[in-house]
Amino acid sequence: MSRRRPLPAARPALAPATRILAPTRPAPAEIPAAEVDLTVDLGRGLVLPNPILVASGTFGYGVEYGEVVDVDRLGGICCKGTTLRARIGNPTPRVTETPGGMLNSIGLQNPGVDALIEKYAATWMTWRTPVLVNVAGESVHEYVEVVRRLDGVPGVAGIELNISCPNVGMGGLQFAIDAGAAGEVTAAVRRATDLPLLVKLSPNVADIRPIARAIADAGADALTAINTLSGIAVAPDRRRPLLGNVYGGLSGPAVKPVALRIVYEAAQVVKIPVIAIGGVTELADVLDFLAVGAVAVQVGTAIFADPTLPLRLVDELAIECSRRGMATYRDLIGSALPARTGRPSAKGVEYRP
Amino acid sequence: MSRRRPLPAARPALAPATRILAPTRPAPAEIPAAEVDLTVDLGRGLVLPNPILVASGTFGYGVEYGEVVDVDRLGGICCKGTTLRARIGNPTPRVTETPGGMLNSIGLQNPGVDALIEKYAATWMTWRTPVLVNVAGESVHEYVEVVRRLDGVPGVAGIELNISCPNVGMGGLQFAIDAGAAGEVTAAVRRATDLPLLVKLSPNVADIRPIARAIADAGADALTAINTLSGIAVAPDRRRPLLGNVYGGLSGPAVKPVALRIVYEAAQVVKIPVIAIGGVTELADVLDFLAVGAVAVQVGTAIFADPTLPLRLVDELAIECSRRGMATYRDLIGSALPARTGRPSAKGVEYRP
Amino acid sequence: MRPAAAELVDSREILPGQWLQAYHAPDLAVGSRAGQFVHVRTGDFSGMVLRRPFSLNTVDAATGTVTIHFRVFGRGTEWFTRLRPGDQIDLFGPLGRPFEVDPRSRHLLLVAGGLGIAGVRMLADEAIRAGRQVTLLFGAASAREVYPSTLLPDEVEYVVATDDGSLGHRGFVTALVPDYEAWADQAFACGPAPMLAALARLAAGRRGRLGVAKLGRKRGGGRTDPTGSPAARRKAFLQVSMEQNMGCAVGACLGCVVMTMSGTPQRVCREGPVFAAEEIAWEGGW
Amino acid sequence: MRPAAAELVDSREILPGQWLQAYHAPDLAVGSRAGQFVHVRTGDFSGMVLRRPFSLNTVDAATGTVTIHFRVFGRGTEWFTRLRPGDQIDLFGPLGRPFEVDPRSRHLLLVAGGLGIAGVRMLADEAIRAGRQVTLLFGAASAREVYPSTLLPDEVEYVVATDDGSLGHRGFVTALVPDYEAWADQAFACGPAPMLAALARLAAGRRGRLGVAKLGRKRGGGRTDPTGSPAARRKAFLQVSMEQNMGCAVGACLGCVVMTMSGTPQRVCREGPVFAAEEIAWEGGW
Ligand SMILES: Cc1cc2nc3c(=O)[nH]c(=O)nc-3n(C[C@H](O)[C@H](O)[C@H](O)COP(=O)(O)OP(=O)(O)OC[C@H]3O[C@@H](n4cnc5c(N)ncnc54)[C@H](O)[C@@H]3O)c2cc1C
Ligand SMILES: Cc1cc2nc3c(=O)[nH]c(=O)nc-3n(C[C@H](O)[C@H](O)[C@H](O)COP(=O)(O)OP(=O)(O)OC[C@H]3O[C@@H](n4cnc5c(N)ncnc54)[C@H](O)[C@@H]3O)c2cc1C
Ligand SMILES: Cc1cc2nc3c(=O)[nH]c(=O)nc-3n(C[C@H](O)[C@H](O)[C@H](O)COP(=O)(O)O)c2cc1C
Ligand SMILES: Cc1cc2nc3c(=O)[nH]c(=O)nc-3n(C[C@H](O)[C@H](O)[C@H](O)COP(=O)(O)O)c2cc1C
Ligand code: FES
Ligand code: FES
Repeated sequence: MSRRRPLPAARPALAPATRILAPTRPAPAEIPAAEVDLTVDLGRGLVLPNPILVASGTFGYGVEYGEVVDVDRLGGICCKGTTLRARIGNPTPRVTETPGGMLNSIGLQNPGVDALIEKYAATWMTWRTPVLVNVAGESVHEYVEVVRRLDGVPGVAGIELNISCPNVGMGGLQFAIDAGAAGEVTAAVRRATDLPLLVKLSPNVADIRPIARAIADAGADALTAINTLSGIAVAPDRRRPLLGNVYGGLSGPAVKPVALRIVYEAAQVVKIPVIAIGGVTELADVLDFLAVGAVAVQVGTAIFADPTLPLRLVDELAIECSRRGMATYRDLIGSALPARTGRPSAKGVEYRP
Repeated sequence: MSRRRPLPAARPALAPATRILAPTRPAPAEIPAAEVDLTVDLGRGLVLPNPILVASGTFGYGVEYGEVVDVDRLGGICCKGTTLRARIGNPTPRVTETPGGMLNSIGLQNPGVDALIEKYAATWMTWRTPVLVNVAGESVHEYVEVVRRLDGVPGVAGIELNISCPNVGMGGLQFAIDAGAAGEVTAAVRRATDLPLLVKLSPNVADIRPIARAIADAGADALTAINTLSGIAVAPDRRRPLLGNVYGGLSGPAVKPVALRIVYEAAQVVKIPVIAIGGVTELADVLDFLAVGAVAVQVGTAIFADPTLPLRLVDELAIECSRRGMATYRDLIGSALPARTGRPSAKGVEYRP
Repeated sequence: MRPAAAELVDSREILPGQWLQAYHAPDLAVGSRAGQFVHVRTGDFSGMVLRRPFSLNTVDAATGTVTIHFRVFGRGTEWFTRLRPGDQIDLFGPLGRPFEVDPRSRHLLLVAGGLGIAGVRMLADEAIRAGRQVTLLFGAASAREVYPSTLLPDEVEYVVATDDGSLGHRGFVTALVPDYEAWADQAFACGPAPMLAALARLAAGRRGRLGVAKLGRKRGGGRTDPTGSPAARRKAFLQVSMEQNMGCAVGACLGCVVMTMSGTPQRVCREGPVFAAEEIAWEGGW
Repeated sequence: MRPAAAELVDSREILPGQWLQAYHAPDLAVGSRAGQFVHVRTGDFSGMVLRRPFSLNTVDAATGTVTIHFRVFGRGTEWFTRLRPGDQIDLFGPLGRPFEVDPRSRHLLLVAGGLGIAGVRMLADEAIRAGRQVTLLFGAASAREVYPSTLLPDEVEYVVATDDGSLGHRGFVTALVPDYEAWADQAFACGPAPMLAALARLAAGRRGRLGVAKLGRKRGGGRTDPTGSPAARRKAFLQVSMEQNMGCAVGACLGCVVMTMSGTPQRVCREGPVFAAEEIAWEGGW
C-alpha cells in the first residue's frame, strides 16, 4: 500500500454504523463435532440417531447398498413401498432423467408384507438404525391390514404411510389429495397400531394445509413431505410417452422449491414434526429444510449419483453445528419461519406469479 | 476386414425379420424449409405465423429485447400480466435461480391497462406478430373491465387470461384451482369481448381435467399451460424465505415433466387447441410438447439465457419438417397421444410412485 | 463395487459418433469380469442427476486401465466426449453379473449388434486368454459403422453383416448364426432387443435342429440349478446382455427390471445384465 | 447489446476467493462505459438457467479485452473459476446506464466496499484519461481482503479502511468520507447496500455542512432535468451502483427493481445499475 496517504486521526464510526462486509462475529465456543446432539425424538419411543434418513424407494430394503454405505450410521431408513400382496409393478421403462431431476414409475413392485417381514425383519433387528416400513394400499382396509401385520414385528421401528395411492373406494382419487380421505386412512391405521406413524404428503394439491391438519388431527406422529410430483416424458420416437406406465413421479433437485414450500406451509399448521424430502443434494439443502421447519430430512434421488451422500451429510451437519457453537442441531430448526405462526397465512393459495 | 472369412452364400433373412439398427427409411421427398406451413389458426381470425410464442412476463411488452430479437419473426407475444390499475409489484428480491429452474415473484408490476394501451398499442399495431395481452385480476369484475378496455384496440390481437390470481370474492382461492371459478371468469370475459380468448392453466391442482373442461365449455378459444408451480427459496442467512414475497413461481426446464403431463391430460379432454409452456429450451422440447397434443409452444425462462432461442426454434422446426418431408408442422401434433381419446383416462389421478 | 475416482487417459472417436475412452482405474481393472458394467457420474454442476451405465469394454490389470466404448446418444454421453485426458471422473463398479462360460466350452460364438460390441468385447479377451476359440458376428447398418478389426485380438474370427450390404453379408447379423450353430458350444450376445429376441428364438430351436445339445448331455437327469443362478446360466447355450434405464444400479430402486418367464421382474443391474436367453419373457408380460 | 462469444485469456485468483478474468471480446471493449455490466451465461449442460451479472471491471479497446472481477459466491461464480484460457463463453452486454460525470468535475471520490471495487474500477481509468483527479476509498474486513494497489492506475490516490484495523483506517470506509467531502466535486460508490445508504445520508447532509454544494450553484433557478435522466444524474453529487438479482437484464422481466423516492420501482438493469443517491428509497417502500 505504498501510495496510501497519511490517514486522518481515527475517529468513531459514523452513526448509524454500517457494515461493509460480513461482521466478524465473536467466535462461538466451539463444541467438538462428535459431541453435537443430532438425535431426533419423534415420540412413541422412536429416537433417530441423527436427522438424515434415506427416502423410500431409493434405498431398497437397506441391504442393497450394503457394500458402499455403513447403514448403521444413517438416521433412519424408509424401505420401499409395501403392500398387502406382492406386486410386479409397472412395465418398463420405469425411470428416466429430466432436467435437474428424474421420473420414476416403479408401480410399487414389492414382495408383499409377509415376505418382507420374512426376508428383512431379522436383519433390520440387528441394526442400530431404525427402519420405517413405507406402506401403500388401495383401500383403508388394505393399509390397516398391512400395518397390523407389521405391528410388533421386531426390526420394524415405525410406519411411513404412502397415501399417494388411488382409493378404489373413492373412484380412484388419491387419499393424499383429499383431507377427508387422508384423515380417514390415518385414523384407521392409528387405531391398528402403536408403532410410530409417519404420513407422507403429496405435492399434487392446490392447498396442503387442510390435508396436513387432517392427518395430524387423526393421530399421526409426524408428517413426511414431499412425495413426487406427477409428470411425464416422451419417448425418443415421439410415438408414445416414454414410461411404460405413462405417468411417473418427478423427484430430485428440480422439485426442491416445491418441497420447501410444502414443508414451510405444513410446519406452520401442525404441531407434530415434519420430515422434509425433495431434492436434497448437499448440506445447504439440509439447512434450508431445517430453516423452514423440518426436524429431519430424507435423501432420495441424490443417492443414485452419490451413495455416500447421506453419511457425509451427517458428518457435515455435526461439523456445521460445532463450528457455530451449537450443542444441538435443533437450534437450526425453523429459523426462516415467520415469528408468529398463530394465524396461518393464506399466502400459499394467494400466490401470484 | 482382412480376417473376414468367406461368407456362406447369401440367404433370405430369417423370419421374423429383426432390425439391428434403426431402419433406413425411404428418404421422404424433401420440402424446402421455407415452404413448410408453420401457421397456427386459433380461430376468431387469429392466425399465428408460426407456433413459437414468447411467454408472459419473460418478454416484457415486446420492445425490451428489440435490439437483440427481430420480434416480427415470432409466432406471437404474450405481454406481461396487466391489471385494471397500476401495480408496483412485490418487494425484492423477486427472482432467484433454483436447480434447473428459477422462482419469480414479480407481483404483477404493471402500469395498468389504460397506460398499457397508451404506451404500447400503437407500436404493436405496426408488427406482423400478434400480441396477446395477458390479463390478471382479483375479481370477475376486474377481469371483465380490463378486457373491455382492450376490446377493439388496434394492436391487441387477443387475450390470455392469467387466472392464477386470488379471487377476493372466494376468500382468496385462486380462480385457477377451482373448476367453477375458472369457468365463471372465462364465461364472463367471453361475454365481454370477441377477441380471441386464451386461458392459462395452473399446475398447482390435483386434477387439471375438470378445470380444463370448464374453461373450454365457458367459451375459451384455447388453453395455455402451464403457469408456474408454487415454490419458495431460503435466504442465504436462513432467517427468512429469500423472495420478498415469500412465495414464488417455479419455471424453467425443471418443470417440463409437469407441463408435459398437464398438456397431455388437457389435450385429451378438450377440443380447443392447447398451447404448451414450461421449460422449453431446445427443439426437442418443442417436438415433445407437440407430440402430447400442443398446437404451439411458448418460450419463457430460457429467453433469459438465450434471447435468440425463440427465433432459432422457428427455423429449426421448419428444417425438421423439411427433413421429414412434412408440408406442415401440424403432422407432428398428438403423435404420442393414446389412439382413442374417447374415454378420458383416470391415470393422472391414479398415479402411483 | 465402490464409487471410485478414475482419470481419463485417452479419448478417441473410433467411429462416427462412437467413442473409446480409456481410464486409469486400478481398483476396477482387477477383479472385473466380462459382462459387468460401470455406472458413471456426469459433471457436478450439471442438471444431470443420474449416472450412466456402460459395459466394461476392456480391462488391463497390468496398467490399471479400463475402457468404455459408447455412442453419443443424449446429454450425458455428449458430456463425456468433452472430457480431456487428466480429467477425473467417478466410475462406480464393477456392477452386475458377468457372462458365465462353461468350463467345457471350446468354441464361443459372440454376436454383437452395433454398440452391442461393447458388451461382448471383453469376453473375447477372456476367452482367448483361456485358450478358447472365438468367432464374433457383428452387424451394423453400413460399412461406416463397422467396428474396426484392428481393435480386436488377432485370434478372433470376425464376421460382418451390414443392412445395406456395403460390407460383408448383406442383411441382419442374425442370418449368420445358423452357420455356427453346430460349431459353437455357447453363444453370447449383446445388441438391440429385437436382435436378442431373434437369437433367443434361434437358440430355442437349436436343440431340435442339432438333435442333442452339445452341452449338458453328459449330465443326464442330475440336479437342476435354480433359474438365474450362475450355475444354471453357465449351462445355457445363449447368454444375452440386457439394457434398461437405471436409477441406482445396485438393485435398490427396481427401475431397471426385465420380465422373466417366471413372471417375476428381475433387475438388470443385479440379476443381470447377463441372463440366460431362456430366462427372459421376450414378449413382455405386464 | 448482444450475446457475444468471448474467449477467456487470463484467469487469476487475486484475493482469497476473488478472481480477475480477462476475456477477448472486441465488440464489448468498444463503446462500453464505466458503470455498465455484462450478463454472463454459465455452461450449457448445467442446471443453471440464469446468466450472472458482473460489472465491466476494465476494458481495453486497443486489445479488445474486458475484465471482470468477482467473488466466488455460489454455483455460478464457482463454475466460472473452472474455465481455462481458450474457453469460449457468452457475454451479453454492455448493459445498463453508466456513471455520469459532470464535465466540470475535477475531483472524483470513488468509494468501494469489498467487491464494490469492480463497480467503480473502470471509472478510475475513464476519469484519469479525462485528466481528473481520483481518490479511491476502499473498505474491507481485513488486510487480506484489500484490493492490491498494483491493480490500480498510479494516478489514483488510494485510501484503505479495514474493519479490524489490520490495514489502514480501523473501521468502516464511510468514516473516511467526510475528509473528502469538500475536496470532491462528485462521488461514485459501489458496495453493500448499508454502505450505500450511509453514504447517501452523508451526501444528503453535505450541502448543509458545506454551505453551498459546489456543483450546480452556477445554474441558479434554471430548468430541472427529469429525475433519473442522464442529465439529472450528471448533476448529482453521489451516484451509486446498485445490485439486484436479475432475470433478463434488459428490462423485460421486472425482476431487478429498486424502489425509488417517486414510489415507482425502477429496473436496475435498465434505469440502473447507476442511480443518483437521492433517487433511491433507501428504506424500501413496499
Ligand atoms: C448395463 C448397460 C450397459 C450399457 N453399455 C453401454 C455401452 O457400453 N456403450 C453404450 O454406448 N451404451 C451402453 N449402454 C447404454 C447407455 O447407458 C446409454 O446410451 C446412455 O445412458 C445414454 O445416456 P445419454 O445421456 O447420452 O442419453 P439421455 O437420453 O440423455 O439419457 C437420459 C436417461 O436415459 C437413460 N438411458 C438412455 N438410453 C439408455 C439405454 N439405452 N440404456 C440404459 N439407459 C438409457 C440414461 O442413462 C439417462 O438416465 C448400456 C446400458 C446398460 C443398461
Ligand atoms: C449489475 C450487477 C453487477 C455486479 N457486478 C459484480 C461484480 O463485478 N463482481 C461480483 O463479484 N459480483 C457482482 N455482482 C453480483 C454477482 O452477480 C453475484 O455475486 C453472482 O450473480 C452470484 O452468482 P453465484 O452463481 O455465485 O451465486 P448463486 O447464489 O448460486 O446465484 C443464485 C442466483 O442469485 C443471483 N445472485 C446471487 N447474488 C447476487 C447478487 N449479489 N446480485 C445479483 N444477483 C445475485 C445469481 O445471479 C443467480 O441468479 C453484480 C450484480 C449486479 C446486479
Ligand atoms: C425410484 C423411486 C422410487 C420411489 N418409491 C417410493 C415408494 O415406494 N414410496 C414412497 O412413499 N415414495 C417413493 N419415492 C419417493 C421418494 O421417497 C421421495 O419422496 C421423492 O423421490 C422426493 O425426494 P428426492 O427428490 O430426494 O428423490 C420414490 C422415489 C424414487 C426416485
Ligand atoms: C419472471 C417471470 C414473470 C412471469 N410473469 C407472468 C405473468 O405476468 N403472467 C403469466 O400468466 N405468467 C407469467 N409468468 C409465467 C410464464 O409465462 C410461464 O408460464 C412460465 O414461466 C413457464 O414457462 P417457462 O418454463 O418457459 O418459463 C412469468 C414467468 C417468469 C419467469
Ligand atoms: S437400477 Fe435400481 S434396481 Fe437396477
Ligand atoms: S433483470 Fe429483467 S427487468 Fe431487470
